[in-house]
Amino acid sequence: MTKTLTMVLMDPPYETETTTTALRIADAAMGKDHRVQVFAYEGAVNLTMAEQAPHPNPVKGTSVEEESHPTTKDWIEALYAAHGDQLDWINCGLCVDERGAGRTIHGPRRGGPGDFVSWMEASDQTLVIPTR
Amino acid sequence: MTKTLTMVLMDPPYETETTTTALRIADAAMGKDHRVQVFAYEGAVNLTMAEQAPHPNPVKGTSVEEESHPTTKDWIEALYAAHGDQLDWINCGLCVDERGAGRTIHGPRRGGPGDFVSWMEASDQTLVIPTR
Amino acid sequence: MTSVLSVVSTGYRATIEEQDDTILWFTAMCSSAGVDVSVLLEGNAVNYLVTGHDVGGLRFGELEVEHPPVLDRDVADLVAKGVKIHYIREDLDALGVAEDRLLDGVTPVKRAELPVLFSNHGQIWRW
Amino acid sequence: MTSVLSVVSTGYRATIEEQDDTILWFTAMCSSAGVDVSVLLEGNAVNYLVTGHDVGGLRFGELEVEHPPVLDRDVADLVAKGVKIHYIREDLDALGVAEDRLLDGVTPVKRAELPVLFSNHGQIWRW
Repeated sequence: MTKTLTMVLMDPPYETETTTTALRIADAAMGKDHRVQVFAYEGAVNLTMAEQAPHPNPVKGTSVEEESHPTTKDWIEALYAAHGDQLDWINCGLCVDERGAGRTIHGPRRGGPGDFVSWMEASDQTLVIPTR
Repeated sequence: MTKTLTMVLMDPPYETETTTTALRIADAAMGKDHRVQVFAYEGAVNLTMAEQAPHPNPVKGTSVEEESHPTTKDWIEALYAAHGDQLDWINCGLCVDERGAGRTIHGPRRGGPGDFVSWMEASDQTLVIPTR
Repeated sequence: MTSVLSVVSTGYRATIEEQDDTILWFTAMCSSAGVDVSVLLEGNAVNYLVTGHDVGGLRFGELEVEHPPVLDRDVADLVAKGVKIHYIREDLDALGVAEDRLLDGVTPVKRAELPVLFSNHGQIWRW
Repeated sequence: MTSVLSVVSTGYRATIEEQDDTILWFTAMCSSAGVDVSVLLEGNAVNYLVTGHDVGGLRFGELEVEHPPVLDRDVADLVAKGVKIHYIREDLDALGVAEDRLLDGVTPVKRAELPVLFSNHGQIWRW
Protein backbone atom coordinates (compact mmCIF):
# COMPACT_ATOMS: atom_id res chain seq x y z
CA MET A 1 0.00 0.00 0.00
CA THR A 2 1.32 3.42 -0.95
CA LYS A 3 2.42 5.54 1.98
CA THR A 4 3.37 9.20 2.16
CA LEU A 5 6.56 10.39 3.80
CA THR A 6 7.26 14.02 4.65
CA MET A 7 10.88 15.07 5.19
CA VAL A 8 12.42 18.32 6.38
CA LEU A 9 15.94 19.03 5.13
CA MET A 10 18.14 21.81 6.49
CA ASP A 11 21.74 21.38 5.30
CA PRO A 12 23.11 23.64 2.58
CA PRO A 13 24.70 21.90 -0.43
CA TYR A 14 28.20 20.42 -0.04
CA GLU A 15 28.30 20.73 3.75
CA THR A 16 27.64 17.26 5.17
CA GLU A 17 26.70 13.76 4.06
CA THR A 18 23.24 14.22 5.55
CA THR A 19 21.54 15.37 2.38
CA THR A 20 22.96 12.42 0.47
CA THR A 21 21.44 10.05 3.00
CA ALA A 22 18.10 11.85 2.95
CA LEU A 23 17.91 11.76 -0.85
CA ARG A 24 18.78 8.05 -0.82
CA ILE A 25 15.89 7.44 1.59
CA ALA A 26 13.62 9.45 -0.70
CA ASP A 27 14.80 7.57 -3.79
CA ALA A 28 14.34 4.19 -2.11
CA ALA A 29 10.87 5.07 -0.84
CA MET A 30 9.73 6.26 -4.26
CA GLY A 31 11.29 3.17 -5.81
CA LYS A 32 8.76 1.21 -3.76
CA ASP A 33 5.93 3.43 -5.03
CA HIS A 34 5.58 5.59 -1.95
CA ARG A 35 5.09 9.35 -2.12
CA VAL A 36 7.74 11.73 -0.75
CA GLN A 37 7.26 15.38 0.19
CA VAL A 38 10.38 17.39 0.96
CA PHE A 39 10.26 20.67 2.84
CA ALA A 40 13.61 22.45 2.38
CA TYR A 41 14.20 24.79 5.29
CA GLU A 42 17.03 27.28 5.77
CA GLY A 43 20.24 26.39 3.89
CA ALA A 44 18.60 23.45 2.14
CA VAL A 45 16.83 25.87 -0.19
CA ASN A 46 20.17 26.22 -1.97
CA LEU A 47 20.11 22.55 -3.00
CA THR A 48 17.89 23.19 -6.02
CA MET A 49 19.48 26.35 -7.44
CA ALA A 50 19.31 26.28 -11.23
CA GLU A 51 22.63 27.97 -11.87
CA GLN A 52 24.72 25.27 -10.17
CA ALA A 53 27.34 24.08 -12.65
CA PRO A 54 29.99 21.38 -12.53
CA HIS A 55 33.62 22.40 -12.63
CA PRO A 56 36.98 20.86 -13.59
CA ASN A 57 39.29 19.55 -10.86
CA PRO A 58 42.76 21.08 -11.17
CA VAL A 59 44.12 18.88 -8.36
CA LYS A 60 43.29 15.73 -10.31
CA GLY A 61 43.91 17.41 -13.64
CA THR A 62 40.45 16.51 -14.88
CA SER A 63 38.26 18.53 -17.22
CA VAL A 64 34.60 19.26 -16.47
CA GLU A 65 33.64 16.22 -18.55
CA GLU A 66 36.25 13.93 -16.98
CA GLU A 67 35.40 15.01 -13.42
CA SER A 68 31.68 14.43 -14.15
CA HIS A 69 30.61 15.93 -10.86
CA PRO A 70 26.83 15.96 -10.35
CA THR A 71 25.69 19.04 -8.44
CA THR A 72 22.94 18.73 -5.84
CA LYS A 73 20.36 20.10 -8.27
CA ASP A 74 21.40 17.35 -10.69
CA TRP A 75 20.63 14.72 -8.04
CA ILE A 76 17.23 16.25 -7.39
CA GLU A 77 16.47 16.61 -11.09
CA ALA A 78 17.31 12.91 -11.40
CA LEU A 79 14.79 12.12 -8.67
CA TYR A 80 12.15 14.14 -10.52
CA ALA A 81 13.00 12.36 -13.78
CA ALA A 82 12.68 8.94 -12.18
CA HIS A 83 9.72 9.55 -9.87
CA GLY A 84 8.25 12.90 -10.86
CA ASP A 85 4.66 12.08 -10.00
CA GLN A 86 5.63 10.83 -6.52
CA LEU A 87 7.83 13.76 -5.46
CA ASP A 88 6.75 17.13 -4.16
CA TRP A 89 9.33 19.69 -3.03
CA ILE A 90 8.76 23.02 -1.30
CA ASN A 91 11.48 25.57 -0.58
CA CYS A 92 10.77 27.77 2.44
CA GLY A 93 10.07 31.14 0.82
CA LEU A 94 11.49 33.42 3.50
CA CYS A 95 14.66 31.29 3.58
CA VAL A 96 14.91 31.71 -0.20
CA ASP A 97 14.57 35.48 0.09
CA GLU A 98 17.30 35.99 2.64
CA ARG A 99 19.67 33.81 0.57
CA GLY A 100 18.83 35.17 -2.87
CA ALA A 101 18.06 31.60 -3.89
CA GLY A 102 14.96 32.13 -6.03
CA ARG A 103 16.23 30.68 -9.29
CA THR A 104 15.54 26.95 -9.02
CA ILE A 105 15.26 23.99 -11.32
CA HIS A 106 11.79 23.03 -12.56
CA GLY A 107 9.86 21.16 -9.87
CA PRO A 108 10.40 22.77 -6.48
CA ARG A 109 7.95 25.48 -5.50
CA ARG A 110 7.85 28.19 -2.88
CA GLY A 111 5.92 27.66 0.35
CA GLY A 112 5.95 28.01 4.11
CA PRO A 113 5.46 26.17 7.37
CA GLY A 114 1.69 26.10 6.76
CA ASP A 115 2.31 23.85 3.75
CA PHE A 116 4.51 21.64 5.85
CA VAL A 117 1.75 21.34 8.45
CA SER A 118 -0.78 20.31 5.78
CA TRP A 119 1.68 17.70 4.51
CA MET A 120 2.39 16.40 8.00
CA GLU A 121 -1.30 15.97 8.77
CA ALA A 122 -1.81 13.88 5.64
CA SER A 123 1.42 11.85 5.90
CA ASP A 124 2.07 8.41 7.31
CA GLN A 125 5.34 9.63 8.80
CA THR A 126 7.35 12.83 9.14
CA LEU A 127 11.13 12.85 9.35
CA VAL A 128 13.04 15.90 10.54
CA ILE A 129 16.67 15.91 9.35
CA PRO A 130 18.25 18.94 10.99
CA THR A 131 21.56 20.70 10.52
CA ARG A 132 24.08 20.80 13.37
CA MET B 1 51.90 50.76 11.37
CA THR B 2 49.43 49.30 8.91
CA LYS B 3 49.31 45.53 8.87
CA THR B 4 47.61 43.13 6.47
CA LEU B 5 45.36 40.31 7.68
CA THR B 6 44.21 37.47 5.44
CA MET B 7 41.14 35.48 6.54
CA VAL B 8 39.53 32.34 5.13
CA LEU B 9 35.78 32.00 5.77
CA MET B 10 33.84 28.80 5.12
CA ASP B 11 30.39 28.99 6.71
CA PRO B 12 27.34 29.55 4.53
CA PRO B 13 25.06 32.45 5.51
CA TYR B 14 22.73 32.00 8.48
CA GLU B 15 24.34 28.80 9.74
CA THR B 16 26.52 29.73 12.73
CA GLU B 17 27.71 32.78 14.65
CA THR B 18 31.19 32.28 13.21
CA THR B 19 30.80 34.65 10.28
CA THR B 20 29.51 37.39 12.57
CA THR B 21 32.63 37.08 14.69
CA ALA B 22 34.90 37.05 11.65
CA LEU B 23 33.28 40.16 10.18
CA ARG B 24 33.59 41.92 13.55
CA ILE B 25 37.31 41.14 13.59
CA ALA B 26 37.59 42.47 10.03
CA ASP B 27 35.64 45.63 10.92
CA ALA B 28 37.74 46.25 14.02
CA ALA B 29 41.02 45.72 12.16
CA MET B 30 40.03 48.09 9.37
CA GLY B 31 38.81 50.59 11.97
CA LYS B 32 42.43 50.72 13.11
CA ASP B 33 43.60 51.30 9.53
CA HIS B 34 44.78 47.76 8.83
CA ARG B 35 44.08 45.98 5.55
CA VAL B 36 41.86 42.87 5.42
CA GLN B 37 41.72 40.28 2.65
CA VAL B 38 38.92 37.71 2.83
CA PHE B 39 39.02 34.47 0.88
CA ALA B 40 35.52 32.95 0.90
CA TYR B 41 35.77 29.21 0.42
CA GLU B 42 32.94 26.70 -0.03
CA GLY B 43 29.61 27.81 1.48
CA ALA B 44 30.96 31.24 2.38
CA VAL B 45 30.68 32.24 -1.28
CA ASN B 46 26.94 32.56 -0.65
CA LEU B 47 27.49 35.39 1.85
CA THR B 48 27.74 38.05 -0.86
CA MET B 49 24.88 37.02 -3.16
CA ALA B 50 23.26 40.11 -4.63
CA GLU B 51 19.70 38.79 -4.63
CA GLN B 52 19.50 38.35 -0.86
CA ALA B 53 16.44 40.25 0.37
CA PRO B 54 15.04 40.90 3.83
CA HIS B 55 11.65 39.43 4.70
CA PRO B 56 8.83 40.10 7.16
CA ASN B 57 8.55 38.04 10.33
CA PRO B 58 5.08 36.50 10.65
CA VAL B 59 5.86 35.11 14.11
CA LYS B 60 6.49 38.60 15.49
CA GLY B 61 3.92 40.15 13.17
CA THR B 62 6.49 42.55 11.76
CA SER B 63 6.65 43.92 8.23
CA VAL B 64 9.87 43.93 6.20
CA GLU B 65 10.51 47.48 7.38
CA GLU B 66 9.70 46.77 11.02
CA GLU B 67 11.82 43.61 11.13
CA SER B 68 14.74 45.52 9.53
CA HIS B 69 16.79 42.37 9.08
CA PRO B 70 20.19 42.96 7.47
CA THR B 71 21.20 40.10 5.21
CA THR B 72 24.81 38.95 5.14
CA LYS B 73 25.45 40.84 1.90
CA ASP B 74 24.18 43.98 3.66
CA TRP B 75 26.80 43.51 6.38
CA ILE B 76 29.54 43.09 3.81
CA GLU B 77 28.31 46.04 1.75
CA ALA B 78 28.48 48.09 4.97
CA LEU B 79 32.10 47.02 5.43
CA TYR B 80 32.89 48.12 1.88
CA ALA B 81 31.11 51.44 2.45
CA ALA B 82 33.07 52.12 5.63
CA HIS B 83 36.48 50.78 4.62
CA GLY B 84 36.32 50.15 0.87
CA ASP B 85 39.98 50.88 0.16
CA GLN B 86 41.15 48.53 2.93
CA LEU B 87 39.01 45.49 2.06
CA ASP B 88 39.60 42.91 -0.63
CA TRP B 89 37.29 39.92 -1.01
CA ILE B 90 37.68 36.89 -3.27
CA ASN B 91 35.05 34.18 -3.73
CA CYS B 92 36.48 30.78 -4.67
CA GLY B 93 35.38 30.42 -8.27
CA LEU B 94 34.81 26.68 -8.41
CA CYS B 95 32.79 26.91 -5.17
CA VAL B 96 30.69 29.62 -6.82
CA ASP B 97 30.09 27.43 -9.85
CA GLU B 98 28.87 24.36 -8.01
CA ARG B 99 26.50 26.56 -5.94
CA GLY B 100 25.19 28.77 -8.72
CA ALA B 101 26.33 31.73 -6.66
CA GLY B 102 27.76 33.97 -9.34
CA ARG B 103 25.54 37.03 -8.84
CA THR B 104 27.25 39.02 -6.10
CA ILE B 105 27.21 42.53 -4.77
CA HIS B 106 29.79 44.99 -6.12
CA GLY B 107 33.18 44.39 -4.54
CA PRO B 108 33.92 40.69 -4.27
CA ARG B 109 35.69 39.09 -7.21
CA ARG B 110 36.28 35.58 -8.41
CA GLY B 111 39.56 33.83 -7.67
CA GLY B 112 41.23 30.65 -6.51
CA PRO B 113 43.69 29.19 -4.03
CA GLY B 114 46.56 30.74 -5.98
CA ASP B 115 45.24 34.18 -5.06
CA PHE B 116 45.00 33.12 -1.46
CA VAL B 117 48.62 31.98 -1.53
CA SER B 118 49.75 35.34 -2.94
CA TRP B 119 47.81 37.10 -0.18
CA MET B 120 49.22 34.85 2.50
CA GLU B 121 52.79 35.46 1.40
CA ALA B 122 52.31 39.23 1.63
CA SER B 123 50.27 39.25 4.88
CA ASP B 124 51.34 39.82 8.45
CA GLN B 125 48.98 37.10 9.60
CA THR B 126 46.58 34.54 8.14
CA LEU B 127 43.51 33.33 10.00
CA VAL B 128 41.64 30.20 8.92
CA ILE B 129 38.05 30.14 10.19
CA PRO B 130 36.67 26.77 9.16
CA THR B 131 33.20 25.28 9.15
CA ARG B 132 32.41 22.27 11.32
CA MET C 1 -4.34 15.61 15.40
CA THR C 2 -1.13 14.05 16.64
CA SER C 3 0.84 15.91 19.30
CA VAL C 4 4.41 16.93 18.52
CA LEU C 5 7.46 17.49 20.71
CA SER C 6 9.91 19.88 19.01
CA VAL C 7 13.39 19.43 20.49
CA VAL C 8 15.79 22.36 20.18
CA SER C 9 19.27 20.85 20.51
CA THR C 10 21.19 23.56 18.63
CA GLY C 11 21.08 26.52 21.01
CA TYR C 12 22.24 29.83 19.54
CA ARG C 13 22.76 28.32 16.07
CA ALA C 14 22.63 31.26 13.64
CA THR C 15 20.60 33.40 16.03
CA ILE C 16 22.59 36.60 15.42
CA GLU C 17 22.37 36.32 11.65
CA GLU C 18 18.70 35.31 11.74
CA GLN C 19 17.50 37.65 14.51
CA ASP C 20 15.78 34.65 16.08
CA ASP C 21 16.18 30.89 16.59
CA THR C 22 15.13 29.09 13.42
CA ILE C 23 13.58 26.17 15.30
CA LEU C 24 11.59 28.24 17.78
CA TRP C 25 10.42 30.26 14.78
CA PHE C 26 9.34 27.17 12.86
CA THR C 27 7.66 25.76 15.96
CA ALA C 28 5.73 29.00 16.50
CA MET C 29 4.56 28.91 12.87
CA CYS C 30 3.40 25.31 13.27
CA SER C 31 1.55 26.21 16.46
CA SER C 32 -0.21 29.06 14.68
CA ALA C 33 -1.14 26.63 11.91
CA GLY C 34 -2.92 24.45 14.45
CA VAL C 35 -0.33 21.85 15.43
CA ASP C 36 -0.48 20.63 19.03
CA VAL C 37 3.22 21.23 19.62
CA SER C 38 5.38 21.42 22.75
CA VAL C 39 9.06 22.34 23.02
CA LEU C 40 11.98 20.63 24.73
CA LEU C 41 15.14 22.70 25.17
CA GLU C 42 18.33 20.64 25.25
CA GLY C 43 21.98 21.54 25.79
CA ASN C 44 22.88 25.22 25.48
CA ALA C 45 19.34 25.99 24.35
CA VAL C 46 18.20 25.79 27.99
CA ASN C 47 19.86 29.18 28.38
CA TYR C 48 17.10 30.70 26.25
CA LEU C 49 15.03 30.65 29.44
CA VAL C 50 17.29 33.05 31.33
CA THR C 51 15.64 36.46 31.41
CA GLY C 52 17.48 39.56 30.25
CA HIS C 53 18.97 38.51 26.90
CA ASP C 54 20.61 41.52 25.28
CA VAL C 55 22.93 41.38 22.28
CA GLY C 56 22.26 44.94 21.20
CA GLY C 57 24.97 47.19 19.79
CA LEU C 58 26.20 45.08 16.90
CA ARG C 59 27.13 47.18 13.90
CA PHE C 60 29.26 46.97 10.79
CA GLY C 61 30.40 50.34 9.54
CA GLU C 62 27.26 52.48 9.48
CA LEU C 63 24.89 49.50 9.56
CA GLU C 64 23.44 48.80 12.99
CA VAL C 65 21.54 45.62 13.79
CA GLU C 66 18.35 47.24 15.08
CA HIS C 67 16.48 44.12 16.10
CA PRO C 68 18.93 41.60 17.50
CA PRO C 69 17.57 38.26 18.71
CA VAL C 70 15.86 38.28 22.12
CA LEU C 71 15.52 34.62 22.83
CA ASP C 72 13.92 34.76 26.28
CA ARG C 73 11.22 37.02 24.82
CA ASP C 74 10.67 34.58 21.94
CA VAL C 75 10.22 31.70 24.39
CA ALA C 76 7.92 33.82 26.59
CA ASP C 77 5.80 34.57 23.50
CA LEU C 78 5.43 30.83 22.94
CA VAL C 79 4.41 30.34 26.58
CA ALA C 80 1.83 33.10 26.16
CA LYS C 81 0.43 31.29 23.10
CA GLY C 82 -0.07 28.19 25.23
CA VAL C 83 2.92 26.22 23.92
CA LYS C 84 4.31 24.08 26.71
CA ILE C 85 8.07 24.55 27.19
CA HIS C 86 10.22 21.86 28.80
CA TYR C 87 13.93 21.97 29.50
CA ILE C 88 16.42 19.34 30.61
CA ARG C 89 17.31 20.02 34.21
CA GLU C 90 20.80 18.49 34.05
CA ASP C 91 21.66 20.71 31.08
CA LEU C 92 20.70 23.79 33.10
CA ASP C 93 22.77 22.52 36.02
CA ALA C 94 25.74 21.97 33.71
CA LEU C 95 25.64 25.67 32.82
CA GLY C 96 25.48 26.61 36.50
CA VAL C 97 22.23 28.53 36.04
CA ALA C 98 19.88 28.76 39.03
CA GLU C 99 16.19 28.14 38.36
CA ASP C 100 15.16 31.49 39.85
CA ARG C 101 16.76 33.20 36.85
CA LEU C 102 14.34 31.53 34.42
CA LEU C 103 11.20 33.00 32.96
CA ASP C 104 7.89 31.78 34.36
CA GLY C 105 5.77 28.94 33.10
CA VAL C 106 8.45 26.50 31.98
CA THR C 107 8.85 22.90 33.10
CA PRO C 108 12.02 21.03 34.07
CA VAL C 109 12.44 17.43 32.95
CA LYS C 110 15.13 15.08 34.16
CA ARG C 111 16.86 12.97 31.52
CA ALA C 112 15.44 9.87 33.15
CA GLU C 113 11.95 11.26 32.54
CA LEU C 114 12.48 11.81 28.81
CA PRO C 115 11.11 8.43 27.69
CA VAL C 116 7.79 9.22 29.37
CA LEU C 117 7.76 12.70 27.81
CA PHE C 118 8.47 11.17 24.40
CA SER C 119 5.78 8.53 24.78
CA ASN C 120 3.25 11.25 25.51
CA HIS C 121 3.75 12.70 22.03
CA GLY C 122 2.85 11.25 18.64
CA GLN C 123 5.89 12.71 16.88
CA ILE C 124 9.32 13.82 18.02
CA TRP C 125 11.13 16.38 15.88
CA ARG C 126 14.69 16.64 17.10
CA TRP C 127 16.42 19.60 15.50
CA MET D 1 58.61 31.20 2.78
CA THR D 2 56.90 30.20 6.01
CA SER D 3 56.01 26.55 6.47
CA VAL D 4 52.37 25.65 7.06
CA LEU D 5 50.70 22.78 8.89
CA SER D 6 47.20 22.16 7.51
CA VAL D 7 45.11 20.29 10.08
CA VAL D 8 42.15 18.28 8.76
CA SER D 9 39.81 17.89 11.74
CA THR D 10 36.57 17.38 9.79
CA GLY D 11 36.98 13.91 8.31
CA TYR D 12 34.42 12.96 5.66
CA ARG D 13 32.76 16.40 5.77
CA ALA D 14 30.90 16.76 2.46
CA THR D 15 33.16 14.26 0.71
CA ILE D 16 30.33 12.46 -1.10
CA GLU D 17 28.80 15.65 -2.43
CA GLU D 18 32.19 17.14 -3.34
CA GLN D 19 33.88 14.00 -4.71
CA ASP D 20 36.87 14.85 -2.54
CA ASP D 21 37.80 16.39 0.81
CA THR D 22 37.66 20.17 0.55
CA ILE D 23 40.65 20.68 2.85
CA LEU D 24 42.92 18.13 1.20
CA TRP D 25 41.94 19.73 -2.10
CA PHE D 26 42.78 23.23 -0.89
CA THR D 27 46.04 21.99 0.61
CA ALA D 28 47.02 20.33 -2.67
CA MET D 29 46.31 23.57 -4.54
CA CYS D 30 48.44 25.53 -2.07
CA SER D 31 51.26 23.02 -2.45
CA SER D 32 51.14 23.36 -6.24
CA ALA D 33 51.25 27.14 -5.80
CA GLY D 34 54.53 26.77 -3.94
CA VAL D 35 53.53 26.71 -0.28
CA ASP D 36 55.70 24.57 2.00
CA VAL D 37 52.72 22.76 3.50
CA SER D 38 52.34 19.60 5.57
CA VAL D 39 49.14 17.88 6.69
CA LEU D 40 47.97 16.66 10.08
CA LEU D 41 44.97 14.31 10.09
CA GLU D 42 42.90 14.50 13.28
CA GLY D 43 39.86 12.59 14.49
CA ASN D 44 37.96 10.58 11.89
CA ALA D 45 40.18 12.03 9.16
CA VAL D 46 42.91 9.56 10.17
CA ASN D 47 40.78 6.94 8.43
CA TYR D 48 41.66 8.56 5.09
CA LEU D 49 44.93 6.61 5.38
CA VAL D 50 43.28 3.20 5.25
CA THR D 51 43.76 1.73 1.80
CA GLY D 52 40.82 0.49 -0.22
CA HIS D 53 38.29 3.30 0.03
CA ASP D 54 35.32 2.50 -2.20
CA VAL D 55 31.99 4.31 -2.12
CA GLY D 56 31.06 3.43 -5.68
CA GLY D 57 27.54 2.60 -6.70
CA LEU D 58 25.69 5.70 -5.55
CA ARG D 59 22.91 6.67 -7.90
CA PHE D 60 19.71 8.66 -7.94
CA GLY D 61 17.25 7.53 -10.54
CA GLU D 62 19.27 7.27 -13.75
CA LEU D 63 22.11 9.46 -12.48
CA GLU D 64 25.14 7.54 -11.31
CA VAL D 65 27.98 9.13 -9.39
CA GLU D 66 30.82 8.08 -11.70
CA HIS D 67 33.72 9.50 -9.72
CA PRO D 68 33.01 9.08 -6.02
CA PRO D 69 35.64 10.31 -3.56
CA VAL D 70 38.69 8.05 -3.10
CA LEU D 71 40.30 9.58 -0.07
CA ASP D 72 43.24 7.21 0.37
CA ARG D 73 44.20 7.87 -3.26
CA ASP D 74 43.95 11.62 -2.68
CA VAL D 75 46.29 11.37 0.33
CA ALA D 76 48.67 9.11 -1.60
CA ASP D 77 48.77 11.72 -4.38
CA LEU D 78 49.84 14.30 -1.79
CA VAL D 79 52.55 11.97 -0.50
CA ALA D 80 53.76 11.50 -4.09
CA LYS D 81 53.97 15.29 -4.48
CA GLY D 82 56.22 15.42 -1.44
CA VAL D 83 53.66 16.72 1.05
CA LYS D 84 54.39 15.30 4.48
CA ILE D 85 51.35 13.63 6.06
CA HIS D 86 51.04 13.23 9.84
CA TYR D 87 48.22 11.60 11.77
CA ILE D 88 47.39 11.48 15.44
CA ARG D 89 48.18 8.00 16.71
CA GLU D 90 45.60 8.02 19.51
CA ASP D 91 42.86 8.93 17.02
CA LEU D 92 43.79 5.92 14.89
CA ASP D 93 43.79 3.72 17.98
CA ALA D 94 40.35 5.03 18.96
CA LEU D 95 39.01 3.74 15.65
CA GLY D 96 40.64 0.36 16.22
CA VAL D 97 42.61 0.57 12.98
CA ALA D 98 45.93 -1.28 12.81
CA GLU D 99 48.87 0.60 11.31
CA ASP D 100 49.52 -2.11 8.73
CA ARG D 101 46.29 -1.12 6.99
CA LEU D 102 47.62 2.37 6.24
CA LEU D 103 49.18 3.60 3.04
CA ASP D 104 52.95 4.05 2.97
CA GLY D 105 54.88 7.17 3.74
CA VAL D 106 52.76 8.68 6.51
CA THR D 107 53.94 9.64 9.99
CA PRO D 108 52.25 9.02 13.34
CA VAL D 109 52.35 11.74 15.99
CA LYS D 110 51.31 11.33 19.58
CA ARG D 111 49.19 14.09 21.08
CA ALA D 112 52.00 14.88 23.49
CA GLU D 113 54.25 15.54 20.49
CA LEU D 114 51.89 18.06 18.88
CA PRO D 115 53.44 21.17 20.48
CA VAL D 116 56.78 20.31 18.92
CA LEU D 117 55.12 19.68 15.56
CA PHE D 118 53.33 23.01 15.80
CA SER D 119 56.49 24.87 16.78
CA ASN D 120 58.20 23.50 13.69
CA HIS D 121 55.74 25.33 11.44
CA GLY D 122 55.30 29.05 10.88
CA GLN D 123 51.52 28.85 10.49
CA ILE D 124 48.88 26.40 11.66
CA TRP D 125 45.65 26.22 9.67
CA ARG D 126 43.18 24.14 11.63
CA TRP D 127 40.16 23.35 9.49
